[in-house]
Amino acid sequence: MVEQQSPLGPVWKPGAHGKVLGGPGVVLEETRPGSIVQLAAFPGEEKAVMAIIADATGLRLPDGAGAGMASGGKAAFGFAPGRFLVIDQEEGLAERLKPVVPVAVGTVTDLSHGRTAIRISGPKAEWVLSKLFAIDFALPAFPEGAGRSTVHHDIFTQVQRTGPDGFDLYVFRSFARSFWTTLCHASEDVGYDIR
Amino acid sequence: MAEYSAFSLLRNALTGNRDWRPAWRKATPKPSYDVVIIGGGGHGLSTAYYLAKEHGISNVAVLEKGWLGSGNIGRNTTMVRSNYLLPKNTHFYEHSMKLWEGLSQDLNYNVMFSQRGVLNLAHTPAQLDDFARRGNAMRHCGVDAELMTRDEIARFVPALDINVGGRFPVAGGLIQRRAGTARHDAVAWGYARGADRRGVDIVENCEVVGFLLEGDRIVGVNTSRGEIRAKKVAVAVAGSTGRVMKLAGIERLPIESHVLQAFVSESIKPFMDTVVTFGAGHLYVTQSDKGGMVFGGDIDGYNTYAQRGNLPIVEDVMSEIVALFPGLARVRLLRSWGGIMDMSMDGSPIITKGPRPGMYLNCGWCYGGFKATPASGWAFAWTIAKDEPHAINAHYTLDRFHRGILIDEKGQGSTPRLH
Amino acid sequence: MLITCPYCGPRDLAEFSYQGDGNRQRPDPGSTDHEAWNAYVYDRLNTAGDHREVWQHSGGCRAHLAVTRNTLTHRISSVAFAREAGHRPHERKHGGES
Amino acid sequence: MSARRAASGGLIDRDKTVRFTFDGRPYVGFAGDTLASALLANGVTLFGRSFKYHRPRGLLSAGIDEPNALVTVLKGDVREPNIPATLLEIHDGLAVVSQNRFPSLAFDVGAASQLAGKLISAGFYYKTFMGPAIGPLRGTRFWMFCEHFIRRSAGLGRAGFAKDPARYERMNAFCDVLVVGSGPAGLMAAKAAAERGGRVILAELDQRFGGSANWSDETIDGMPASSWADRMIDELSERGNVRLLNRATVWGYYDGNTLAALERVTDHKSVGGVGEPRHRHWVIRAGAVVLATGALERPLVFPGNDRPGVMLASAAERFANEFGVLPGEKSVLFTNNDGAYRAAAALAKAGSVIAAIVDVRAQISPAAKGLAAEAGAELLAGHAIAGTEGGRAVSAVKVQPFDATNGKPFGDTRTIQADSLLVSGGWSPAIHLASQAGGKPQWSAELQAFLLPDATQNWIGAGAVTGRFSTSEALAQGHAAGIAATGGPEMPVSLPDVAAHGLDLRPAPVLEVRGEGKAFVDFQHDVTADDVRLAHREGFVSVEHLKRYTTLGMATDQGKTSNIPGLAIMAEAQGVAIEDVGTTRFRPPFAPVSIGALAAERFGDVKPERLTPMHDWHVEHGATMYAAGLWFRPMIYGEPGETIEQAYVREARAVRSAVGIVDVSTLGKIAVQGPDAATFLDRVYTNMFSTLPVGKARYGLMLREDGIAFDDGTTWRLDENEFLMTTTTANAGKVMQHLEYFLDVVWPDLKVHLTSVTDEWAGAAVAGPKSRDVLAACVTGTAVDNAALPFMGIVRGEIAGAPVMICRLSFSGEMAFEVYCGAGHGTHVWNALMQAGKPLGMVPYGLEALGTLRIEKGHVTGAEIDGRTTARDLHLDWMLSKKKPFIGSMMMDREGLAAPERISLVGLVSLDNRPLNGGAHIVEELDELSPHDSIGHVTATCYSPALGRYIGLALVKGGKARHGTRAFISDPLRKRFGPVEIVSHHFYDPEGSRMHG
Repeated sequence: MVEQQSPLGPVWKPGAHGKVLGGPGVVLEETRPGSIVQLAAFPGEEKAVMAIIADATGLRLPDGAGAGMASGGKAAFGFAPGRFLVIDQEEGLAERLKPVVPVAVGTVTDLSHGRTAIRISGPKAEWVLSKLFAIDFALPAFPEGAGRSTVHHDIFTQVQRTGPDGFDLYVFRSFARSFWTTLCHASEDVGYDIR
Repeated sequence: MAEYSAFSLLRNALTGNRDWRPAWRKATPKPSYDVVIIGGGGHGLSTAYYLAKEHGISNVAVLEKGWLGSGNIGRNTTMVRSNYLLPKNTHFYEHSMKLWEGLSQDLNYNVMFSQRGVLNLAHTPAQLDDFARRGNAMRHCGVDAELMTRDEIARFVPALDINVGGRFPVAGGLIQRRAGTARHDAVAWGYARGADRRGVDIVENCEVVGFLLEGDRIVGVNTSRGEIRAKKVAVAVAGSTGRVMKLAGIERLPIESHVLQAFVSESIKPFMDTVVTFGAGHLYVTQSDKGGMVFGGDIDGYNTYAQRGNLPIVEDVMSEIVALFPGLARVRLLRSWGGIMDMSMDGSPIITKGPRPGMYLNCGWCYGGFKATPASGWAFAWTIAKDEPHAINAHYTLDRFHRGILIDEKGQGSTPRLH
Repeated sequence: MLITCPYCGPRDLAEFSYQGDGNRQRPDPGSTDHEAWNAYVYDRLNTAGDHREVWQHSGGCRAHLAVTRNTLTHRISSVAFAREAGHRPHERKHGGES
Repeated sequence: MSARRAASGGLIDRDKTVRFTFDGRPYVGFAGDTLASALLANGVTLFGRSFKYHRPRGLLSAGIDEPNALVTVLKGDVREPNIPATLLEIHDGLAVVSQNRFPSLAFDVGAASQLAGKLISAGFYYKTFMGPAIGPLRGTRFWMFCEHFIRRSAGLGRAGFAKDPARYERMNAFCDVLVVGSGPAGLMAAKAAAERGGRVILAELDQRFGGSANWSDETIDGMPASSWADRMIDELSERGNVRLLNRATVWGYYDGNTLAALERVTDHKSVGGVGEPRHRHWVIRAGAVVLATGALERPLVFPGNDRPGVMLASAAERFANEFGVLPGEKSVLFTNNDGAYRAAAALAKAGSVIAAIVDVRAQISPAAKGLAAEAGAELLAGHAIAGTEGGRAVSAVKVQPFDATNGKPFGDTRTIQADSLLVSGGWSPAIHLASQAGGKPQWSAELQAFLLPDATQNWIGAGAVTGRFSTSEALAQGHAAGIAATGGPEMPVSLPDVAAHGLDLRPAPVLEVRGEGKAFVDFQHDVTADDVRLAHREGFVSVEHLKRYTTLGMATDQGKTSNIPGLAIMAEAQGVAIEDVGTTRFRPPFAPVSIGALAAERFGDVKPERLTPMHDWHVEHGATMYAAGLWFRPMIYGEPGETIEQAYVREARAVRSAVGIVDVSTLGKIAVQGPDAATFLDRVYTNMFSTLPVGKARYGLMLREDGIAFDDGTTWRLDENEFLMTTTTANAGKVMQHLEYFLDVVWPDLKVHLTSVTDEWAGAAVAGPKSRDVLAACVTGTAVDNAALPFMGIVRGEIAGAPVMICRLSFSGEMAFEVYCGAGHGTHVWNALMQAGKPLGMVPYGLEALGTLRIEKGHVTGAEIDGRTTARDLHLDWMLSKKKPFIGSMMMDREGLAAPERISLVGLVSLDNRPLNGGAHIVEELDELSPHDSIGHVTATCYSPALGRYIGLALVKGGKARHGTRAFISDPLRKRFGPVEIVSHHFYDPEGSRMHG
């Protein structure tokens, strides 16, 4: 397969930036998963879709709005009523899912090219993200594995908490370069490493 | 009542300013009038003034539920212009502009109309063409309009970052030089004093709580200060239109009330000598004679009668003003406030007889109410006096929406928050 | 202002788009009642007080919400998914306000 | 050290000296000083000039309420005007200048305006400068001439044009309890809430936490109040659930218990840290709010009350206790309440001589008397200050017996030498935030102040803001508020012990001493008591009229010290109670907020950029990029020396004669999926989509509900239950929202999902007679001949190993194909297409050429679908299905939308062989001097290489009926007039043989 080109281009500058003393507050990465797929259930079919996700990825999502899991190069979370984002480091997830989702149950939409995955981790991840999004990043309010849909001005973003101080962000590809620049800017006061 | 002049100022100064009299009488309502105007804002007061001045009808009361000028006449960003695209609007607002140009002398009250120009910035060649279309439309209606080049704009407004941070470089602009700003409160007070001097009763703290009916016909109003009968009842209550018309049994109108926030910075020395609007966002900004930067942007975008807005619009507007004027980042916002806009379904106003017999309605001003104050009152007075509209407001009917004869300046259809 | 999205929880006003008056009644798609169509498109109750309205959580889950909000105080008394709200504003042919 | 700095005391760090300049002169202060305290310690009394009369002014207050001592902070070319010296912390290198004076603060020619005296009383502008009704100065000319000079004398500091190099940021915070104010009440509330596990934010506007504890001489739990506060802060800072914010002014109380605070992060530092913002804009969503905002002291109104050296008593106490600075060597106090006595004792203790305490009250409490004695002050009960003497500072005060019944002094005047006069007119609770939150403040005659309204949002008041002024009450209220804010029952607790003076801060109802000479109410705006009475005489009696007519309370301090005295004078003039004059609603911000902070991270980056996958390629290949909304698109790929017109003509010619390629990735793309997808499309499009076979695309038109044309585009049926809809670039978001609304609100029973896939796909349109050859050369896995890929057909294949989807459709009128691939493969596929096209002469083309090609074909875009035109106006009525209802179908035939006089789409050909201008109007008869009677306007123009003419599209009254007739374009703005022929908008290949071929 042809490798996907990163949308970040010249603004992706690996190395240490911003405040130097005290180590990097956050690490920023573009994770470049092979598959980002939306699975959407028609009303009443949510459980069926969650079962399909479990079969395909091994991730058994808990019930509830925004519930999700991340494990072993795979991640999934709910981000809207009946809608889930499923991420796999491997390519081809959408093709695998399409045949197993019955027409009456839901739909599969491949967003592997359309969303750019950015990981922010480190002790200051909550602080940096709080500059950009009006949602509560504190662990009790935003537990591990959970997903959120939110927006930074014009830039729609889906966020999954992948660890105590780690978050994966999914932004529209066309905005990724601007968003990355903004994210770096917001990370300067705590220092950041780009990997 | 005494004329205002430099001479009267001097004479009074010599006597310790003890002889000044109220600018208008605090009238007690009479049992009946020829015309009762509900709403002591700019439009209601100018209506009363022109009824008396142009039509000799001075047995008129203006009823204001609170203090005079407490609505949008007292809480706008003071801009006056007639740079409209659609000829129906252009002619109306140009009529207003002409009244503005002689208003201080006419009222013997300095409304401080300063024709410092309104400059619309364009940021792409296509937008400049779009502005040219509007400017040419104005010129074909006999209204002044000019295009300015990028270099001319840089010289005209040196505080402006002509490249807008590199993101939206200015491509040019459309300027109406006769446009400008006026002292908003003074307009209300000047019309009040002018109407009062012609015998109109201005009744403050008089809230209309119902309408008097004879059959289907409105024959007066019930107020917090008693019943007042009138041959004609005119409603000019802007953001309160929905509430007042419900009292008359009109449940639905092509109007939504929305809040528009406005902002003023601390006073600074002369920074900018015109009005500037941002073409890649929604911002209009000027500087008051006191030195405050006066500016605003979009309406908050939801139905409300509360004169308070919320933070998202505040932040949007601030981000845009510093994009144009990066030197203002260190200037401080002094005050914000909200006014209730009567947003119509096509963005243009309603000045009409009806909708019930004995009643006349003036509303739907959206953002445009302040600049319209003279022409609105002038045309409304005409409509009330003659029981038919003047040519300049003949199209501002209530039934145009259903008939599809829309005057949609922004082309947004029946979504008021977008007008 | 915060709106409590039934899916996302309380979120800032900046994440929402106002989609207008929820009291309007859209006639049947095939209805030829012009007055009903006109009333639906143009006429508004413009309530001063508790107002039924539609918001979209456009900066979140993108669901449309049926919200009751007081236009004098901005206090929100109820929020539900528009598609599930018992009083879907549209598609009702008859009846007045509820 | 100077005489004004006490030998010891204060919370400043006497070991750290700080050097700064004021008006170019160097000064030295201590770390922890404000500019006010440092200059005061250096003997400076003159801080500024007033707005209108340019009168010399000194410090009135020690805090955020300061109306007089405003300065401009310089950072190179960057200027920050109107900063209160009382809030500005000094640091090494700080450069500050005074303002509103020329040529200098000490000698200001503007002060000559005082000579005009009563001539320029309140509202004088309205009565003059109108100019004549006739003659050369008629209209607005005379006023504008005068205004020029008025504007130059108005304004306070000067802002710069230079870009502020600072950065700003926004911070979103969530907490259970926000405590506003860190005085004793706020500290207790924060502690109680934190102990109960709540997430707490404690915000303090000053540099030091502790509020009044920093300047009171009381003890709490046996230690100085400030030490107690320090200990409380130490305890709170160790807790994981408390965020402490000092230098953070909570300025806005918005709906949903959303509050805004401004944190001054680096203003007090010589150099900020890497990436540190100057100001941080906090947006705090709080479950509950404890308002522990304290109270503001009011001055008294009397002749000469604005002379430098006249200061609030509490400010003097604060300067002495918090900063170790004395306002004067010899002071007189003037009061209507007990509070000033505490200040007298504090100042005496710090080393000032207290010459006298002048009290309008005849009866003085024993506690106050005790303090007067302690201060060694002569007590003049039942007296008032009738005037002050001195040049740029007080040198003496005049005291007379006071008649409280008429507010006038009488009898013998005594002159007391003093270099400072400290006044207290009682206290106003700082209820601003509660008022912003909604609710009407309540008047207390006892306190002569407005008290908190009933809570309309979830807040609780504690401490002086409630009108209870003792520290022990503040501690108890704070504790209770902290508990209540976290919910649940109160738990018994032993509150700290307070040793206080037991003073009664309820004032006598006297705020003005009437006499000869200017007595100021609003210091900054120079509003005098006479101005208030003049407003009354002229009928401006409601509080809002008073404010607007006199500008009382409109200055940078927003009336914090002047509102109540102003209302009192108006009430007295009217003969009514103060509450009947009314109060104005407090509006955000509580104190001025830097505009940059509210712009936050958008300062310098107002909007994000949206880039297509091939963006870098375009830039590398010489494209001039064009901003289209947030997107950037190539306008032309100019070659050296080419004009824009030459470039697009070359590009368009290449398309017509050979082949070109254009990036169409910006088109809106929406996946419409589900069993009811076709039904849904039938309802939203004017034409039928359920009949579209799988593997085919169709051009569709949407209307708005009101029957006006909304958007157009092609929609591709990829599968029985899956469509790919395309929209115009500009309307992509609006269309998505429109569709979602109908699906969610109107037709929730339809099983359809909508997903924006704009960014999933890169799109390239390959157009021109050789376009098929280009594809044939690079596409694998499918044939692209007419059989496999007929007009509007769709195939899937690969280009250079990347999967692609190809639809044969045309915007240019030529044989053309849209090639879609995954966005991450966009450049890869584009390069492969370029490679394949090279031998065939393929060129990339931009928006200008795209526009040219579409104008030649007469296709409409946003310039014609402008929100006012109907399908009929655009000759798209052939697309209006009669077999089904669709959005807008019942509204589109209304009288006004079917009227014959509407404008409709035509083509224009320039007859003078010169370019037409977009935005020009069309007239039947040319009148260059006074253009009139426009019959329409030009929507799009180009030089048509295909026709060899300058052509355009236009919307013209009468439309088709004018085909073949002559008219003129009239563009007075650009002075372009000339003849045109009105023709059909289908200029080129109207039969469509080229694209079908």
